[in-house]
Parts: sequence; structure tokens; C-alpha cells
Amino acid sequence: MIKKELCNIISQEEIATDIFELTVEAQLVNEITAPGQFVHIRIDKALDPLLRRPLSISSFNKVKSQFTMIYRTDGKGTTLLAEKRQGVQLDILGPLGNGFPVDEVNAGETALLVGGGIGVPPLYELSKQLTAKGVKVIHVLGFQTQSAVFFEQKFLENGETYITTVDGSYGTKGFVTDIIRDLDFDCLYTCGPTPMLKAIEKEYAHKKVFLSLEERMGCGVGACFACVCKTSNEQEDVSYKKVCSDGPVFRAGEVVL
Amino acid sequence: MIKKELCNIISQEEIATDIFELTVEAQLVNEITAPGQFVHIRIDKALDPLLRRPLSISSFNKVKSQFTMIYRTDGKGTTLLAEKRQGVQLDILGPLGNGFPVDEVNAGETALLVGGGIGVPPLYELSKQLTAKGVKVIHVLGFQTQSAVFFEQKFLENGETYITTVDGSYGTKGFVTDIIRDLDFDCLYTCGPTPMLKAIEKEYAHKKVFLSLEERMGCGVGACFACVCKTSNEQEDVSYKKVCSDGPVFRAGEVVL
Amino acid sequence: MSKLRLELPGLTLKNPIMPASGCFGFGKEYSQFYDLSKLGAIMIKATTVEPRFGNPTPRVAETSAGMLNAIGLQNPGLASVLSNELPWLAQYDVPIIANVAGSQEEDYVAVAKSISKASNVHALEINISCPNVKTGGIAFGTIPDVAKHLTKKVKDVSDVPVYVKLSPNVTNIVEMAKAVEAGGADGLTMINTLVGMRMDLKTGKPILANRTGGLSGPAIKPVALRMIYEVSQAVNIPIIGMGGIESAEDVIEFFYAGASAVAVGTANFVDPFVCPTIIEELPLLLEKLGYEHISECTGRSWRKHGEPTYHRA
Amino acid sequence: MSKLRLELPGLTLKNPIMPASGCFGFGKEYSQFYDLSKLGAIMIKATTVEPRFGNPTPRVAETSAGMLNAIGLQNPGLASVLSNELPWLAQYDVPIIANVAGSQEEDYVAVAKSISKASNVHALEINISCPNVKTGGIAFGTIPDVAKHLTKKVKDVSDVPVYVKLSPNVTNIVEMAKAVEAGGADGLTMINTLVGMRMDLKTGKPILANRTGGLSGPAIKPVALRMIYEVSQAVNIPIIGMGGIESAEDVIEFFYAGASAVAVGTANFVDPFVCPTIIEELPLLLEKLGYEHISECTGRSWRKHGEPTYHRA
Ligand SMILES: Cc1cc2nc3c(=O)[nH]c(=O)nc-3n(C[C@H](O)[C@H](O)[C@H](O)COP(=O)(O)OP(=O)(O)OC[C@H]3O[C@@H](n4cnc5c(N)ncnc54)[C@H](O)[C@@H]3O)c2cc1C
Ligand SMILES: Cc1cc2nc3c(=O)[nH]c(=O)nc-3n(C[C@H](O)[C@H](O)[C@H](O)COP(=O)(O)OP(=O)(O)OC[C@H]3O[C@@H](n4cnc5c(N)ncnc54)[C@H](O)[C@@H]3O)c2cc1C
Ligand SMILES: Cc1cc2nc3c(=O)[nH]c(=O)nc-3n(C[C@H](O)[C@H](O)[C@H](O)COP(=O)(O)O)c2cc1C
Ligand SMILES: Cc1cc2nc3c(=O)[nH]c(=O)nc-3n(C[C@H](O)[C@H](O)[C@H](O)COP(=O)(O)O)c2cc1C
Ligand code: FES
Ligand code: FES
Repeated sequence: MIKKELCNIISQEEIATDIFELTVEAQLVNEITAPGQFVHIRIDKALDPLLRRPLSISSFNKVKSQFTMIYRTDGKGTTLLAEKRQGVQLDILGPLGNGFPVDEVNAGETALLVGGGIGVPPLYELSKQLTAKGVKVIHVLGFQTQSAVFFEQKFLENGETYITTVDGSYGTKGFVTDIIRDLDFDCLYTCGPTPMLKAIEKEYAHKKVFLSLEERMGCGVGACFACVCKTSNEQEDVSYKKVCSDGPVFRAGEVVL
Repeated sequence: MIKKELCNIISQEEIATDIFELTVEAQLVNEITAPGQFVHIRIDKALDPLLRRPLSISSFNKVKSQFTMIYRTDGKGTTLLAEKRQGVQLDILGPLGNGFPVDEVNAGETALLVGGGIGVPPLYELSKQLTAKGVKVIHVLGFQTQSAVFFEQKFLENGETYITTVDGSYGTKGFVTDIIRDLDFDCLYTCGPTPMLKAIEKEYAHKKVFLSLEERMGCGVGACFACVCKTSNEQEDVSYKKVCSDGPVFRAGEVVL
Repeated sequence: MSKLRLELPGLTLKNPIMPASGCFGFGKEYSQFYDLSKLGAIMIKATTVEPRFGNPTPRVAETSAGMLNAIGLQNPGLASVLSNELPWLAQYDVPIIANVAGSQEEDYVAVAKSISKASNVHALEINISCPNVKTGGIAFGTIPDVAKHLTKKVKDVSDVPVYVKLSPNVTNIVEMAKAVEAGGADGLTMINTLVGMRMDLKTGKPILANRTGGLSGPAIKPVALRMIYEVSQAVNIPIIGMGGIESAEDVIEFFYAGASAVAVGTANFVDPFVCPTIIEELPLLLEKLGYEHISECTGRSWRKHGEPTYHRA
Repeated sequence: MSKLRLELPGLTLKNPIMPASGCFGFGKEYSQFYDLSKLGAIMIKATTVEPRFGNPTPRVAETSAGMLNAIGLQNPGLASVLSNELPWLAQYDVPIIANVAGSQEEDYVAVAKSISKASNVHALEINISCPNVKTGGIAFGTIPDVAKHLTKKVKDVSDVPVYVKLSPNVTNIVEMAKAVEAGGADGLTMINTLVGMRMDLKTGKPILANRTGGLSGPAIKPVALRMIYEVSQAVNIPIIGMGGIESAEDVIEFFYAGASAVAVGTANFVDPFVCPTIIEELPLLLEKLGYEHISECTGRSWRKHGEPTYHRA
């Protein structure tokens, strides 16, 4: 069930250039059902910025009632968020949406987790849960440049981890798709920029693939129709899914990217 | 000269119900020329609230480079201001306007300081300076009710102090004007709600009286014409004064209340 | 005795607070947060004859104290609203105001005729002001005679009172209001969104796929108040006011301007509990301001009697 | 080579940043803060034939991310502006754009004729859109033919190029823009304020003594961008854009929409240094976005070429 809660900031630190790791204490962790769900955060009591900001849950701890988000400071809201210190309370709505289906892959099988930039965070909780379940996980994480790389060590603890950077300043130069070609897997989970998702969906149409989408949101709960995507290419067809409430994770082919 | 400065909050405390005393460290104290000047404060970086808030300087210390304001939480801006803690930086523009002329009364003479509600603060610095100069000061301070009374002790240190409350819960029941009638003085300085200023101006037309006005402001520096008042009752006459840059203190009769 | 209970054409309101059309879907999502029976009424998402997918995404963009939307009237279509949405809403003790949209007169008439027969639909809100549909919509909202004529047609077929939703994107809002009143409207709802735009700094292109969108939220409140102030003095039908409301104080301002009830839109996205919260706070605020009943506030800004109820020290 | 230098009818601008009329007086106050020669130009306060006191106070009220003003064109009158304000401004190396206002055609013509002869006045800005004067003002700004005719009259007597300032309070801004272009305008400035209102919670009355006022500040930016986007595609004269600008990023958005220069109004009250700050930050932002010169940004939102200059990871 979705909760609206004032959550205390336990810690916030910059773990890479403009990349912040934020941990809060929240009862709503008890409502989390799958990795890849997200929360909607009201940055400030003031009316500017007005809208909530969607951020993925990158990991959670039900015993401690805490969860963590990793975000990049981009515009107004995230820049303000990065200034919040420990002890400050954040108005958080969540958990929202449907996450990655962990039961689509069995112990002993191999799962490929592919993340691009700020699409990487939700994959961390997924990686933890799959590993715990006995699934072999391989991570392929793409970043712009060396200074933007984060969590390599943490992912390594769970399995093979390949890093790519667009400028080649770290890991393999190029895009995640260049690396995946040489890898074998039973199920692929991915989150990142749409061009990356499109490329993966196209290349692995024959495989079991799950994509996490991003879309600008209003309500975040399914009421405003801001975040819809079509479920078929037909012009006349009006069938759709909402990224906020039906997603953000979809099976490849389920929606039109 | 007017300065725009980021000032550290040294202390802020609630000294009466909804009345806060705020002290900041600021180089701009060196620019203060008279009691009764004010500053224009930007409450927040956010665009809501948008406008600066004018607050009087209630006392200052050039040696320590600090000055103090006393304000009542009323609407959006002052309520937000009251939440700011020590160490937080405030964007302050000032000192602004022309204050109370201290040289209008000589050592040995008597000055009557009449304040109403949040009009009381600027009188404190005035009282200090007049006392230091050897002027006999009498204070008549009006408040709504007992819980709103502040600074009685501090004023007492400088001279006779009469308190009135509208509901009679403290001091004399009624308005400051009821008390003044029985007092003798050479010069009267006052700040408070317009009805009070009007009553005083009318009753003491034959005396030397200085009034500090309040008006809603835009720029605070004389550029936007938001805060003007007429200097004559003639309809056709277009002569005026700006409260922010010509005032807020005027000689009684100089402007139309 | 309740300080909030009100009677409007077709509507008996427990309180004057209702979610605005398009900001509350058909209620399902917000029923997770609170009992919808607490609401004065519910203005459901615009309904058209056929299902509509609406505009491509991005459909929303943020602005200072506001947001732009270009949803494009996405909705499941009349048949589905009648067979699914309205029956589901019938479980709650709350009157529904059906928002009717279309691109030509026949569309409006067709939707109005059948949706007004639904048992829990107590009034219609004719959306002649949607800025996000290419044809129709906006035209109906900017030409007095066209608006008047459409209102007549809809009134002829509607089984329930008809409220017409005015667009703020006009030179003379009073002229529009008088036209629809002459057309037989039982009430007005205002304002819809102001047409606005944002640009993407990186691409240089509009953020919204539809390029322009409707501006809503606190940013437009002053415009809404001014228009309600002008219109309420010129017509004799009640106004349901909206535009940037997010607090009990805002509600009072809208009543002072001339509103007889209000709708809350964008604020639902910021705080899903905003409507019940306002409903809880209103009686206390009225108490503090010295009013027996909220109706005393209607038009106070221009009515002769309204004297100050208390002063600041 | 400067990334900011620009040529507009009558104006050679060091940079495209100028304070908007009425938000900078006649410059004296802000000259305490910085050297006015840093500015691209200065739009001085509206000037009328006779001195005006303007409206009673309160004249301003705050709104979410905006403010309302009802100054009522207070100004010292033509004679005093010519003999005091303009000569004082002549000490600075900055072109002056004189804002011309009035309540009837003759007033505009009289002011335009003599003020356009002042040596440091390089252009006129005809304020046909002031919402705060009872007569004239707003009418000139809402009826195309009236606006066109007034523009003609002013052009006939002006020694310098004439820019016409458009009101956003119209149904069809493009129609207004085309009319004044046909009337001979050399350029447009837009937008003036949206008519708005706030109510006093305690008294129930409007906060502004004038009741309604002009809404300005970040709140109206999306409306300004949309109107400039529409108008810039429909006319062949340059647009000086304004409405809520408070940062270098905002300036770029206005250029993308179709502006060739911009004016900053309300933001001067929030930060007296806003103009020089933006002028300093603009070249760095242009660098970051990959532009050689700011003029490359004009109309990028609708021009064919404008391709993304870089993407987010
Ligand atoms: C389901 C979901 C999960 C996300 N998870 C993460 C995450 O874990 N870490 C992370 O860094 N980012 C994540 N994002 C992207 C993040 O929401 C945006 O970066 C953020 O909203 C930008 O806000 P801003 O104030 O910095 O930018 P602004 O430009 O000030 O935002 C203006 C408006 O646009 C919206 N917006 C801007 N960029 C995006 C975007 N890329 N996606 C959606 N809305 C956007 C904002 O929400 C806001 O409403 C996620 C987005 C979605 C939809
Ligand atoms: C020269 C001067 C000196 C002042 N000194 C003091 C002081 O020392 N202590 C104190 O408590 N108050 C003082 N005031 C009043 C103080 O400025 C207002 O109480 C304050 O601006 C209210 O802001 P708000 O955000 O609480 O109210 P809001 O209602 O949110 O304010 C909205 C807008 O109205 C303006 N406004 C509202 N009330 C007033 C008012 N009474 N006077 C001027 N503008 C107003 C605000 O500045 C803001 O622009 C002074 C005012 C002036 C003009
Ligand atoms: C996302 C969104 C969708 C909307 N959809 C509709 C609609 O379908 N029909 C309609 O009449 N108004 C629609 N509106 C306008 C609102 O009902 C309301 O008139 C406007 O948003 C102003 O109120 P607010 O500032 O409280 O949001 C929509 C507004 C938003 C933000
Ligand atoms: C206090 C104030 C006074 C103004 N006076 C004038 C004026 O005299 N003439 C004019 O053409 N516009 C006037 N304007 C409008 C501004 O020039 C500008 O068009 C509008 O404020 C939008 O820009 P902004 O949002 O940056 O303030 C005034 C605006 C304000 C806030
Ligand atoms: S964000 Fe409102 S429906 Fe998805
Ligand atoms: S506040 Fe702008 S002139 Fe006084």
C-alpha cells in the first residue's frame, strides 16, 4: 500500500561527481514488494519547485526501516535535495509502481543486469535479491565518464561487473551494448536512457528482457495520465500503460518505447 | 551606502508569543546612520516567497558587526524566517531609508517614545542613543495582550516605561494615546499602526513629532513607486515621498497618513 | 450545524471542496488514500464519445509555482465511463460532476445526453476550454456566440444542471460568461488553464511534445481570482472556482472573489491528502475569521456589507 | 569576440540584457549598486505628458512566484523627464528606451514626438498595455485596429525606431502583433503583466487599493514564452522578451522561443544585482551549451536547424 510519510534523513553523501546517495528512515519500507519500485519526493514545503520528484529505491532494509536512493543533481529539485542534511525531514510518497520480477529467473540460472547512468541505482537491490536467491548475476554498467562511475565495488561483491564509459576514461570505451554481445544469460534486466533500452529490446527480442522506463510525471499514482506509453504501434489503437502505476518495469515488447 | 550581504544568523529566539528576536553578523552595520532605518530580507533562495521582507533594525553593535531585528510571525515570509537557525545565511539588503533624527532633542530635554505592537522595535535603538546623549526618555508601548508584550525590562533600563494592552491583561487597559495625555515632553517619536499615528499627529499638531510609516514595498530602494505617500491633501497635487527611501521616518505633517 | 454544507444547482454538497477534472482521474487512485465520501463532489476526467489516447509524451513540465500539461483529453470513452467508472464511483456517497469534452457540437451533445442519465451524475461540466486539443475545444471557449449556442444544445439534452467551464485565455471573460448564462447555463466553473510553454535548455526545443500546454497551480491563482471577481458581479449563476488552490486560506480568497464552491486540481499531485486536509481546516479558519458559515464569504470583496472582522495590532 | 553584442533597430547592444520599464525607475537608485554602462540598454519608467501621482496604496501584493502591482503610471511628466532624468542618464554609455504612455492618442503622440528627440533615447517603447489605468491604456492593447492606428501616429512623429509593448490579456496575441507590425512598428516588446488579484484574508477586500493589478515575475514566464513563440513565427520584426526572467537560463529559454533580446523586471526587486549577474553568467552558459553567439539561440524552438547540442547520459 502507498504511504505518505515524513522521513528523517539518516545520511546523504556525494559518492561521485554530482551523484548523491541518500538514506532515510521510513516505515513505508514495509510496503516495498520488489526491487525497482520508486518513491515520489516533495523537495520543499515551498511552492517552488512545486512537483514531487520520482527517485528509484536503490536498496532497503526492513529491519532498520531504512531505504536508500541514488540520484544525480540535474535541475532545480535535485540540486535543492542535495543540500538537505541529516535530521531534515522529507515528505515521501511511496512505494510506487511495480518493480523487477525476481521470480522470472531461477537459482543456478544467469541474470544480466544492464544499467546506464542514473538507471544503475535500482539494479543494486535487484542484484542483492537475485544473488541471495542463488542466481548468477552479471552487471554491465555504462557511464559518461570516469568521474560519474559509482557502486562498482558493491556490484562486484555480487558478481562479474563490466564498466563502460562513453569517453573511455574508465573501463571499456563505448556503450553497454558493445559488451553484452559477448555474454550469455537467461534473463536480462535493464534501466537507463531510452536509446539504450531500445537497442537492447531490438537486439534481444528472442530473450526474456525486462525494462525500467522513465517518464515525466505529475501525480505518480496513476491519476493524471502524464506518464503513459502506448502498448501497440497502431495509430488508431488507444490502449496504453502508465509508467507510474503499471510500470516503471515492463516486459520487453509490452509497451512501445 | 546600501549593501547586499549574506549574513550569518548569530541567534534567533521567541521572546513573546509569535515575536522573534533575530541577530545577525553583518558588515553593513557600518553603514547605519540613524535609529529607525530598516533592512530588506530575502527569506529564501526559492522563488516563493518571492519578494524581500522589510524589517526595522531594533539595535546594532558596530564593534561586533552585529545587528538585531524583532519581528512578529504573520504570513508566509516571517513564518519561514522564524524557522531559520543559527549559522544559516540570510540575504540582506540595507541599511535602507532615513531613521529618527536624534539631534532634534537636546540633553536635559524629554523625549517621548510611543510604540504600537511591531512598531516598538525601532524605538529601542533610539531610546539607547537618546539616553546616551543625556536626553530623558519616556516610553509608552501598546500591545494587543499580555502574551505579546516584549522588551519592557530593556526599555525600563533607559527610563520610565508605560505598557498598555487592548484587553487590559497587562499594564493599563486601552490605547497608548490614553496615557500620553498626562505626559509632558519636548519631542515625540512614534512607530506603529497607522490609526495610532493618525491619532497622535492630530492631537500633537503643535508639538515636534516624528512618525515611522509602514507601507507594502517592492524594491525597497526607491525605484518602483510602490510605497509612496502624498505630501499634500490637494487632489491635483502630485507631490509625494517614498516610504522606503525618503522615510520611513517623517516629520508630522510632512506626508498625508 | 455544519459551516460547510451548501446547495448548488443539482448539487447538495457536504462541503464546497471537490477535486478538479483531470487531476483525480475517476477517483480510483485517490481512494487508496482516503474515503471519497468525504469530498463535496468529484469532477471526473473529461469524457469524449470515443476513447482517446491523447498527446505524445512528455505531457507535463514544471514551472515556477506551477505546471504545464498537455494530456490531450485521454480518456476511455463514453461507453467505458458509463459501464465501468461511474458504477464503481456509485459505492461512494458523493455527487459526480461529469466533465464533457469534444471537438464538435455533436460530440458534446452525445456525451451530455447519455452521461447525464447516470444515477450518480448530478451535474455536467462542459469543457469548452481545453487548450490541448487541436480542433474545437478552445474555439468554443473564445467566441461568445459559439459558446452560447453550444450551451443551449447541451442544456436541451441534459437531465441534470449544466455548468460551463470557462477558458482564461480570452480578452473579455465577462462577455463569455454572460453568453453562456444567456445560453442557459446553470453555473460556471473557472478557470481552466492558461496556455503556456517551457523550453528544454539542452535541445532548444519545447519540453512538451505538444509544444504548448495548460498552465495550472499556484502561479495562476491571481488570474483566477480576478476573473471570478469580474464574472461573479456580472452574472446571476453560481461559480465553482479553481486555479492554484492548495490551502484553506486559498479557498476563502476564492469565496471572497465570488465563488460559491471550489475545485482543487494540481495540488492533488503535490499532496494526495490535500482535499480532506482542507475540509478539516476550513471550519477552524472560518471560526478564526469570525464567520458562521462559509457562504458568508462569497463575493465579500465586492459586496457592500463585508466589513473587517478583526485587525492586526 | 563578444558572444553577446547585438544590433536591433535603433539599438547597438553590448549585451541583450536590459531592465524592464517601471522596475528600474530612471536608473538613479540602481546606480548605487553598479555602473549602469554595463547594461545593454535601459527601459525607463513610463512617461506621460503631465506628471502623474498614480494609484492609492497598497500598490503591490505578493503572489506565488510573482507579484501584483498597480502603480498607475506614476511619473514626473514629460518636461521633468526631459530636463532631469534623461540628462542625468546621459553620463552613462547606455542606450535608453523610452516607455511612452497615455490615456488618449494625442498623449502618446505628444510624448513620442519630443522624447524621441532626446540624444540618449535610441528607441521608444509604446505602452499600449498598461492594465492599471482606467481609460485608454488597456483598450489600445486589445483592439488590433486601434493599436495599428496608434502605432502609425507614433511612427509619424518619432525620430527613433518604435517598439510596441503587447498586452498578454488578449485572446489572440498574433493578431495584435501583426496589426502593430502593419502599423509600422520596428519591433515588439512582450509581455506586459497579466491582470490579477489577491484578497486580504482578514478584511475580505482586495489587497490592492486599485483592486486589480498586473501580475509579473516567474509565475508568468510560461505564458510569455508561449506568446513569444507564437508571435516570432508570425512577424518579421524583432522581439524584446520579458516576463519572469531571473537567470541566464531563463534568458536562453526566451531566445529559444524567439526573442532577440530580453528585459528583466521584477527580479531587480529580489536581487538588485540580477542584471550584471546575468550578463556575467551568459557567456559561460552559451559556452556550455555550445553556442558561438547568443543570436544562434533565437527561435531555435521552431526553426528547422536547431538540433540538440548534447545529451544527458
Ligand atoms: C520512475 C523513475 C525513477 C527514477 N529514478 C531515478 C534515480 O534513481 N536516480 C536519478 O538520479 N534519477 C531518477 N529518475 C529521474 C529523476 O526523476 C529526474 O532526474 C528528476 O526528476 C529531475 O528533477 P530536477 O529537479 O533535477 O530537474 P528539473 O529539470 O528541475 O525537473 C523539472 C521537472 O521535470 C521532471 N523531470 C526532469 N527530468 C526528468 C527525468 N529524467 N525523468 C522524469 N522526470 C524528469 C522533474 O520530475 C520535474 O517535474 C527517475 C525518474 C523516474 C520517472
Ligand atoms: C519600513 C518597515 C519596517 C518594518 N519593521 C518591522 C519590524 O521591525 N518588525 C515586524 O514584525 N514587522 C515590521 N514591518 C512589517 C513587516 O514588513 C511585515 O510584517 C512583513 O513584511 C509581513 O510579511 P509576511 O511574509 O509575514 O506576510 P505576507 O502576508 O506573506 O506578506 C506578503 C507581502 O505583503 C507584504 N506585507 C505584509 N504585511 C506588511 C506590512 N505590515 N508592512 C509592509 N509590508 C507588508 C510583505 O512584505 C510581502 O511582500 C515593517 C514594515 C516596513 C514597511
Ligand atoms: C494534468 C491535468 C489535466 C487536466 N485535465 C482536464 C480535463 O480533462 N478537463 C478539464 O476541464 N480541465 C482539466 N484540467 C484543468 C483543471 O481541471 C483546472 O481547471 C486547472 O488545472 C486549474 O486548477 P489547479 O490550478 O488547481 O490545477 C486539467 C489540469 C491538469 C493539471
Ligand atoms: C512595479 C512594476 C511597474 C511597472 N511599470 C511599467 C511601466 O511603467 N510601463 C510598462 O510598459 N511596463 C511596466 N511594468 C511591466 C514590466 O515592464 C514587465 O513588462 C513585466 O513586469 C514582466 O516582466 P517581469 O516578470 O520580469 O517583471 C511594470 C512592472 C512592475 C512589476
Ligand atoms: S504520473 Fe500521473 S498517471 Fe502517471
Ligand atoms: S518600495 Fe519601491 S519605491 Fe519604495
